[in-house]
Amino acid sequence: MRYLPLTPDDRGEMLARIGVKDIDALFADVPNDKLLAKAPDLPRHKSEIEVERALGRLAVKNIAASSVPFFVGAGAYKHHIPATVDHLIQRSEFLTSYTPYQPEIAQGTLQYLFEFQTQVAALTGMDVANASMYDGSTGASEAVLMAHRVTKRRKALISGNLHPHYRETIETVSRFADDEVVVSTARGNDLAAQIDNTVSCVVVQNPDVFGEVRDLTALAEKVHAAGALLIVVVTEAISFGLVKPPGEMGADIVVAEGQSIGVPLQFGGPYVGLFATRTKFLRQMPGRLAGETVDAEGKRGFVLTLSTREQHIRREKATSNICTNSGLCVLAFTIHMTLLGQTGLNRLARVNHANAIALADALGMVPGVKVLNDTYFNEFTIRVPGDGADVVEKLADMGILGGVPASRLYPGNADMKDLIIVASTEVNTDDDRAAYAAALKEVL
Amino acid sequence: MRYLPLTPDDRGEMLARIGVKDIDALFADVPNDKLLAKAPDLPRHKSEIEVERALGRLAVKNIAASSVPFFVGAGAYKHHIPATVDHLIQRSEFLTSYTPYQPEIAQGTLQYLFEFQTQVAALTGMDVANASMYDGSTGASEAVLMAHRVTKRRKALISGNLHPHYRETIETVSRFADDEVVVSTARGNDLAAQIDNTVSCVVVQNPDVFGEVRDLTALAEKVHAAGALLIVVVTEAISFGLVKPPGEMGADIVVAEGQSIGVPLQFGGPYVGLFATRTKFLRQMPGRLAGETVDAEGKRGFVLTLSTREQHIRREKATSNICTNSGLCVLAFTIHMTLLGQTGLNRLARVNHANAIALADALGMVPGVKVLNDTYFNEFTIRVPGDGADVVEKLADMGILGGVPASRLYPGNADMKDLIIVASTEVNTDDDRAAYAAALKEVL
Amino acid sequence: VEEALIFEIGRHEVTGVDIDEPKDFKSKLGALERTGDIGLPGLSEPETMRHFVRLSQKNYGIDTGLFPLGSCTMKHNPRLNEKMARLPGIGDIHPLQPLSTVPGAIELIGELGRWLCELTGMPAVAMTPKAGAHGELCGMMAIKAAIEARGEKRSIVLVPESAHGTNPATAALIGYQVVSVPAREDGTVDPEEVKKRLSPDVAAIMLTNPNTCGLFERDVVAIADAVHAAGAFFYADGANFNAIVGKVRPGDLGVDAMHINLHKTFSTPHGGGGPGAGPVVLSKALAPFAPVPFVVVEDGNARLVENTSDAGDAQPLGRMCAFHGQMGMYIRAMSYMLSHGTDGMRQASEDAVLNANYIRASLTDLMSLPFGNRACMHEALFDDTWLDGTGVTTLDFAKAMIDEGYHPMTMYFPLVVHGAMLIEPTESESKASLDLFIAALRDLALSAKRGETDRFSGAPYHAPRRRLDETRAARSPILKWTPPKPVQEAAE
Amino acid sequence: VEEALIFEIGRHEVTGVDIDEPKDFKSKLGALERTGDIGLPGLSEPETMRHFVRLSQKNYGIDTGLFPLGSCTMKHNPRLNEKMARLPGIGDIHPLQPLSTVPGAIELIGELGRWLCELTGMPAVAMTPKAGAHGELCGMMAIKAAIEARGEKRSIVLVPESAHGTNPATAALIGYQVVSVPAREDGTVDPEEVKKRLSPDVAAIMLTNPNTCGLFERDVVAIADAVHAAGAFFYADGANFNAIVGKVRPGDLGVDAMHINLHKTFSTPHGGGGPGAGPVVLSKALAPFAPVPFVVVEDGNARLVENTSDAGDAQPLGRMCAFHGQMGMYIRAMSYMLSHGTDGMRQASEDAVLNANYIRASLTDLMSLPFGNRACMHEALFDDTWLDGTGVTTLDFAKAMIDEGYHPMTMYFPLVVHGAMLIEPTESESKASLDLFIAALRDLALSAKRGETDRFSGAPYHAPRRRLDETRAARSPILKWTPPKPVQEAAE
Repeated sequence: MRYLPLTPDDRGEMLARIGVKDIDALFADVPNDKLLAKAPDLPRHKSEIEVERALGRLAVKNIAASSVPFFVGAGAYKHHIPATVDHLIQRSEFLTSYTPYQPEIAQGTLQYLFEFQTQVAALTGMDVANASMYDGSTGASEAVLMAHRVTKRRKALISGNLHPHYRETIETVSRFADDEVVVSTARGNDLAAQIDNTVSCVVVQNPDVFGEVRDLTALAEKVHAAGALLIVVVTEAISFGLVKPPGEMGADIVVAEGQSIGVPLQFGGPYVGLFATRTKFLRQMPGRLAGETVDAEGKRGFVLTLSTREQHIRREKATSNICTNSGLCVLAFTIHMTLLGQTGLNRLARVNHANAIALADALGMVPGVKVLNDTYFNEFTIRVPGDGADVVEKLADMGILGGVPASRLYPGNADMKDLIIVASTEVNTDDDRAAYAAALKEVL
Repeated sequence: MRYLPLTPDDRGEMLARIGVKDIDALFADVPNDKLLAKAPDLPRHKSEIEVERALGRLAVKNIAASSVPFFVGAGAYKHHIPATVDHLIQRSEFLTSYTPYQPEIAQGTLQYLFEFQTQVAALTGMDVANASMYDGSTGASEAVLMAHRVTKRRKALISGNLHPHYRETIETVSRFADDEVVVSTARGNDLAAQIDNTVSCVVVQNPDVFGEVRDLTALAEKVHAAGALLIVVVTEAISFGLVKPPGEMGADIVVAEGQSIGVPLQFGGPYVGLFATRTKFLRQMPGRLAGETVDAEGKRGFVLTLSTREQHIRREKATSNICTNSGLCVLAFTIHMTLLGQTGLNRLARVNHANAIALADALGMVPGVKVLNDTYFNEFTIRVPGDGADVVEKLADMGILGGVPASRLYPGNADMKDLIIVASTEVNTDDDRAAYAAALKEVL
Repeated sequence: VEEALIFEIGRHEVTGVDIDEPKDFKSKLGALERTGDIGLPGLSEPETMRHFVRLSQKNYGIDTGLFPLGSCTMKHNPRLNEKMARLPGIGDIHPLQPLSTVPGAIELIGELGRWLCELTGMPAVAMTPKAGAHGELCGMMAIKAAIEARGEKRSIVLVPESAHGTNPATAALIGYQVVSVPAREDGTVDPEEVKKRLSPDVAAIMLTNPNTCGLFERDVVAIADAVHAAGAFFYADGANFNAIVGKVRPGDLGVDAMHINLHKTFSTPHGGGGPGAGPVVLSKALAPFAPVPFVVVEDGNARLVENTSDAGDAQPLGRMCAFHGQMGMYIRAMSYMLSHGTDGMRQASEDAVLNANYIRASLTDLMSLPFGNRACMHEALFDDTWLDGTGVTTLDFAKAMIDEGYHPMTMYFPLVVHGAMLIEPTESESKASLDLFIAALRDLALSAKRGETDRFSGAPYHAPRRRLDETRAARSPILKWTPPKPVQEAAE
Repeated sequence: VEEALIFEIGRHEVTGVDIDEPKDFKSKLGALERTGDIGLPGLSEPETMRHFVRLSQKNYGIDTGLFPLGSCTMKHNPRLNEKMARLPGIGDIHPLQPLSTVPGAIELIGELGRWLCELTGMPAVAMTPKAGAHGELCGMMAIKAAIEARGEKRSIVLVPESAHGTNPATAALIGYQVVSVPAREDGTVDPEEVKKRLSPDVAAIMLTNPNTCGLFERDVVAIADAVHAAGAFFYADGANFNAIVGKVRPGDLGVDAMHINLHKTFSTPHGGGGPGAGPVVLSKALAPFAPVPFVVVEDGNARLVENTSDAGDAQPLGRMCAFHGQMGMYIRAMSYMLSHGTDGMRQASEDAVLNANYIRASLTDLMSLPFGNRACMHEALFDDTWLDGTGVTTLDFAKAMIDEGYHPMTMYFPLVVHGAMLIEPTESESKASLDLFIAALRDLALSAKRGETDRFSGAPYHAPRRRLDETRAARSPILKWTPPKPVQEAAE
């Protein structure tokens, strides 16, 4: 076994030193009838070649995003990742390091967490950010719990245009914590009307799951007037390069999915949740925080801080049960964002926007197809004659991954039947767009 | 430009410090009419995505060895490389380091060179090895030059069964250095008869280019009796795990292509030349050598040594003009060999041998096909009815890369027309072999 | 060499990513363009490379040395797993692509689930939780859902004192009252103490086994029986599963739910704090409540149930997160499992236990064992009795290990032991490596006993930083970089 | 932390590569099985990983700091290039696959050749040489072949004193007598000195331009003309091409052959000493003699000429090596060229020259310039005049740089300058990085002048090793590990 260094001789010598006659003597506390006589009924060890073949066989059954004209978004986005990013995150000292509880030998991790927090605060336009959540959806759920702690209320009002997976993630924890959730109508306009002073927070997504971009300033005022917090969710982090940030529109907590910057699609995870808020709410924030300090010689250094909020100290009184963060994805985000800088991010965002506009123009010309958005960044929704899911499936048969049928996210909602959510990023070419428009014309 | 850190402002400040008004003031020594007014007529810079697309387009036109049943050898072999190897050689401190002329900050490189030399000496059964040559073929040419220096003779006798590319590499340098080369008949038996005391060395390959394995002991005695050196070339380093090594058969210099251990095929280069000899010839050996010593505190350390043989010290009196070695390929070899150990190498060699036997058995059953070898390791030669090159081409059309037509290596030699050199390694499966035999039957 | 922050070396106009300017377009942002400076300078590619390479050099990792972190299982991370995770058909597929274009992904999730069920002896698994603590939450919600489904309401969860902090935090998060169970003299849970606390209001017990003292709960079956008899559920914290894979199946011990830290037991990299993955295996009683999405394998065909509306007879407790969980971790764990095989995983557990006992046996003459010199599982727990009177604390001792080239062991956990030092070498260490580690620890221990306090109180001396002022960091937190004030303003 | 040799930690029965035993077979080796111990122990995968990671930590690289090595051009190595080299259609193709299965590879070689020809202004290129010195050999053989083809025999090659050692070594290797050309006062070659040595017996001059003093040979055209008038050829050493890519074309200067170190100019990684690649561009007169194999591009179609017998009218000088040369390096260079583009490469040359002059201008008040304070190309050459009387040598000064976190500059080369210090920052360094470097060198220089000799004579103090005993290494060479003698035997 290539991963196990002990030889049979080693094992013999070690048992002798311990003073037992065989390995099972060390398992003496296990009830005799519960100790397995042999290994479970699963395949035996395989060589690298065989593992590569076995997993390769599974992998080739899937269609990789890079291999086709690709327009799928709705919460995860296909972007180009510089080779530098993937190289650096695989360095042993990053990849195989532990949570930086021993700061003297973890300054590498701690400094990039500090850099990340600075980047996230700047991108979202907020005061302070944590060292990441698991992803955007769990971050949103934590944001709601945090708002409950801050306001001492237990009712969340959620926009129907929030990504339904996010909404369900919030609803699930809320239900078990006996908190209340109210949801406004998808693509409706009944959100603001439901704000009252029993509400702890209002959760909106911007750009929303249909791609629409809105000015939230007035909403924020109304929320604040009711003594509640405005939680803004962003699923496309590239939009921070071009769209007015939530912090400038009055958000109290910003939760974002950071996948677009540095993290591959990988079927939905691991991703990296961005979480930022106002300084006044800092001590109610969940998750790890890296902070600046000095060492015994007065040199600048970084440590995990404010851990009195966390479960390993506070146990049942913790602000959250979160333990792990998304360290390596944070690193990928930080490196990619460092390479981009604001100049590169802005340019990348403009390319995304321009490509989406070009795509909307092309698809809008297909007979029977209507682009529904008034505004959008790099994603929008089209109405097609017939069933959106069927159309997407037929496009896939033609080798084009054309978007997400809204019915997949809103099962059973008849209003969604003919809608497709379509995204376009910097990876799309003129040829891709032309191929999509032509194929769409053909399948309709 | 992502690779260039200077900003226009930086450039301005720096020119001011230097005290010139523009960059071309620094190119004042260039004759005015020779300074280009603008960049040469080539494409402008491209983004990473575009570069990936451009090179990806070229790459997909080629058939990768791993994607088909693959039996091509004749000097380069498809083996499986553990993921550990490729990961480690990409570490910044290895990849971006310099030749270890500053040993205090290059102990990483120097120690692995020392480990490599030890491995090569052990594998070849020789006393001492250098820190690598460019590849096997150039190493063979250097070996001949070395033999000339040792014997003060200038005539090399070369086996006709030496890989023709190796032979031509030797012949080319020999011709320009006004040295003599005599070649015995390919697949003939006139080699020993041509040994006399004007010959400085005899160069044989084992297993030879047709795959035949021979006992060289008697030949070595005859060579030594004539006052000449026996140079043994090995192109399949995995054979060291199973075949009696040249050092035990009387070789004076062993030259090998190390590609099989740790280095990918990559269309022929870079590879890594192994070069080993007897202690008594040490000071005539070409190439770099790492040696053990101590530092000012008495700690063991390693340095490049015996550089008085080398060009940067000796200039026109150097033993060779070689400067570069194959550092990173040496590292790959050393890591892969470390993982294997002799136990793993021997097992790998036996798997190769067994697979070749199974293949020979399968192909030998195809009507009209004859396996010519009496002995072989993982490669052998078959005779087919008709033109070998045609057969290989037809097999390729069926998605099977079935070997190297001998006529490609011996152009114009009518005896080679119907021969195909076929290799089989650990990557071949039963299915691969069955597919080959079936396809061969079909095309004949 | 000091390394500045990216904000101190970057320049606003620099970018390390080349991309052509878009052609002209008419904005569709509805006048919501971002204006003003974001405040994020860029670095060229060479500067970026050097910055992060240098940062990495200030870190310690498994690849650089032994990582004796009890209860955290820092084992070898094969690079094959990283390679597999980067196959285009795995790393480059979107979670909302048509399911017809990702059958291999669904199959992989199903297959990994099958391995986890076989190894734990449990009938079902919820794959989507994103980390261990998230898995705990999932498991405890499943328990709550099952209790509600039978029309009951229970409000108490029992948690032994030695438990990980996530256990009580999780229980509290979904409204349970936590009742602590004390450990008995020998470091294990007394079934009688459990029984004393059981009542119709108890929903579950959360038990780690092997426990955080490195001991196998020898009365686990009795505890499970008592819990079940009281109508409650047995939640197992799987953090220490690495000791028993292939040797003992939690399902055989009466466990109803157990999360599995893929990064601990199945070698997905810890990555400086994540990402992890925390699938939860479930008993038959809890299986119907598994959250969406989940994979059903019927006649060898894997099928994804993505929404509650497609769940048929099941009663999903809801959704733990967007999409399908941590595919990037699944593939690594699967690659590890296939490589080891059932034989290798059993051997790995044995070697992990052997290595821990070897350390225990080699240090017991110098350091004190809180529960006597008996066999431990995959981690050896020492307390600080042996440091009495030396003037050296557990913290000092741990920091002095850094100067010897080692990451400290886990300190002050579990809380039930005074000045705890919890050492877990894992199966990845060779005997030679253990011998060096033991020699270093013996040398330090003798040094402490000789009263060489300077070596400890000031440690580490040979790390990128000396001991850091954590109090200062917490008192007035600096959580992001802010530009220095212009000189003029600062002078005013 | 010390790191033992693999032979000291490995065990004979251990292997870090799992592979199943073959089924039974009947050997076809003709009784030539290897017997006995090879002497190579194996390591498990975790041990191997840690061993080589730790070894790497004893190295310095571009990614870890500035690399001011004159005449060696250590520039940024983009990881995109590494990624491209690992595309299956590039990294996993065999040199003797049917040509019909590798058209993209042939096309790549042709395209890289076209870029090299355009950038140098030369009509042809021999791609196969495996390194710079190998390229020199190829170029000089082409010259010899061309002279022989016109029925002449010439025996002398002129080489300036400042040349790289490979130049005279190469000329000598193929039987030429080397005649040295002295440099004039200003560090460049005097055309009159060349003319004095020209005769019908001179085959070629080998000239580096920019030369190894960091200066552009301003009379290069006059020299070329004189050489050509004498019927000889102009071989250019391309080691310093990085100063002039996109700014000056060697072909316009009268060069007949020039090798290009792809790792210096086009950023293929140096890799601790290789592998390199040394394509040679050739003038029209030399083009017919290019060795096989070579790629011909006609009407946009690339075709491989693999053997002399297929070479048509050409008269290949033979073969430099097996197969097609360094494809793995070609793809990296091509990736670099496409990324930079013609505009980026021109800018890179300008930045390289600018950076060198910035260093020169920033140190000239403290350190001495052998040829006066005039513009240099991409490297700045200092001598040791300024160290006179300080008791500090060039070697000491260089070793003291290590303690400041820098790799030493090139020392004692070129030979024409006493105690030479040749500094080449390359275009990869930012102004901030140069400013730090300059500050460190100024601090050291002032320290030397203050007579703080300890800081220098004992340096380095803060490296993995103190200064190593090279004499001892050479006197009784230990070139491989040998097992320690058994205790009994050793005691006798």
